[in-house]
Amino acid sequence: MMFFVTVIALFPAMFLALGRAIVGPTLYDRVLAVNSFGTFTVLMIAVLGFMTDQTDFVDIALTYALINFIGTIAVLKFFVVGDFGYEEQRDQ
Amino acid sequence: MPPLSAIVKPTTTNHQGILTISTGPTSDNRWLHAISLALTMAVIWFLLSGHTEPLILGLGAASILSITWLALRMDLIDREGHPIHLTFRAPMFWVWLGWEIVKSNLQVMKIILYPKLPISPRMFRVPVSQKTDIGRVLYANSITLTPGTISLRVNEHDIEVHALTQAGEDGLKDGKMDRLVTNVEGEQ
Amino acid sequence: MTHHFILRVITKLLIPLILLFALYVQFHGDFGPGGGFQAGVIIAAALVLYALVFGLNTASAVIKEWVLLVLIPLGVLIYAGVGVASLLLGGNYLDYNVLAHDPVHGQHLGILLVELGVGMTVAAVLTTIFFAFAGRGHRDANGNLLPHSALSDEIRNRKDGQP
Amino acid sequence: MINFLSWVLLLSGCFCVLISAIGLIRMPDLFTRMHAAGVGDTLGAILVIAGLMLQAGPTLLLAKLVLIMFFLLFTGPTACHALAKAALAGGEKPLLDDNNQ
Repeated sequence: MMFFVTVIALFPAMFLALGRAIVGPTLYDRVLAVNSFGTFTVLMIAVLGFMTDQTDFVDIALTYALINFIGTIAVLKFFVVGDFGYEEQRDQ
Repeated sequence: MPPLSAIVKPTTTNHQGILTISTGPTSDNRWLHAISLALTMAVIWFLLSGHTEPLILGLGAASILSITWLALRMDLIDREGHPIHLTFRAPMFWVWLGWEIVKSNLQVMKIILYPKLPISPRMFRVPVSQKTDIGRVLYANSITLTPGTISLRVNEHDIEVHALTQAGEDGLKDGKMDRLVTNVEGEQ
Repeated sequence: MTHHFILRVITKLLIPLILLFALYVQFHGDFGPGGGFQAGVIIAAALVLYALVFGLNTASAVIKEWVLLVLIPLGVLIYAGVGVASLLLGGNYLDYNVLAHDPVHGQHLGILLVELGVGMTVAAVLTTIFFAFAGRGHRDANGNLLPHSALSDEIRNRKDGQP
Repeated sequence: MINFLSWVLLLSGCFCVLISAIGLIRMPDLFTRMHAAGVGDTLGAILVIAGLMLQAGPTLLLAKLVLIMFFLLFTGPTACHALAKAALAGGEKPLLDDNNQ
């Protein structure tokens, strides 16, 4: 019961974050919103796992957290530097 | 079998020291750090897996050895990559930071719920007294972890901070967090 | 992004953990969700993070391209080899029961090997795709990566060229 | 008793996450939105996962939840900082109060 309530309460938050990702207005707003959406999704997956008694879901939540972080960094690097492979020279 | 230094730090002539540019300070005792990383990973492996069959344990040992090798090859293991020396002084700091996180969260939540949205965003710089990169990272991330303040740009001398309100600015400028982080970092 | 030392320190901290988690997923495929494909993807994600933060040249100096190109067919070979071995031992293709004296042990061994093959191939293929994609336009006529300095100059010029 | 505590933690965590999402919509510019997103990334995540931890009890599941929490607490601020730095480098101007510049 309590997990069900939690899942229901997480839904509007995810919709709002998604709304910010759609509205924008800048690229960075979208990345921020998608990052928040990812965090909410991690929580949602963990709670869903407890709700359905499949605690293996916790592994999936961990993976999602991981991919969320790497995705954010990748998007930022691609759009800011313009190149995935670029390495900045350290200032001497 | 090439010497270990050749495996860990390839010194090619056309890529001028590409591995040494990016990896920060080299540790004086990387082998100790490698061993302690392996032990940490063994604990985490057991916490993740919980199986005690010899097959799984053997596979775990093989995994840990190969990851340690790869991490040495990637030059990840040093005081930065595996800051085990911070753990002894850290717990009190975590507790203090947790309380700080709760307080600042409540403030920001109150601001969000106010109909008039009483924010006065500002940017300022706070000095940094840590001597190593890992200390500065700890400080900058602690600033970002407490909502109401975000670290924007970090260099050796100061951190540029974006704060939501006057209270956030004042809280940071009294320098308590800086002192505590330097304390955790210890003498280098 | 090496100048970006927050990202650098956190990445150095996280990559061993990510790899450990990937191998945990790899070897616990028969107890929970996971297995070769997922583990391969997570390993590739760790390598992609390394390449993103430390630069493609550093990453390809650590993970040589020929290693990846060996791992791809090796994984497929292991998969097919298990199938052929079970054929030779008198079962059907990929019939794990005949791999050991005891069918249960055979199942375990077969699944472990097959998943290992899948994991290898997936990790190597995804990393190769990323390296090829990230190295676009930064290779000389022979397909070798340009040295670091030339790469930086080119990007700096390109960035300056844009308003 | 544990159930009750768990209820409290989960519900207050949801409350934090919801307010964070509302702040994401309400705040006027990128940098102030980051503060709002920080609420959900820190306290929201901590509370929800703490509620789940109480339900998990002293098992290996608890260790996994601790791992998730640490992961979120390490990567959240890092991603936020990287985003802020990238936005400044990309020419975003933060909205500032007039009398404080």
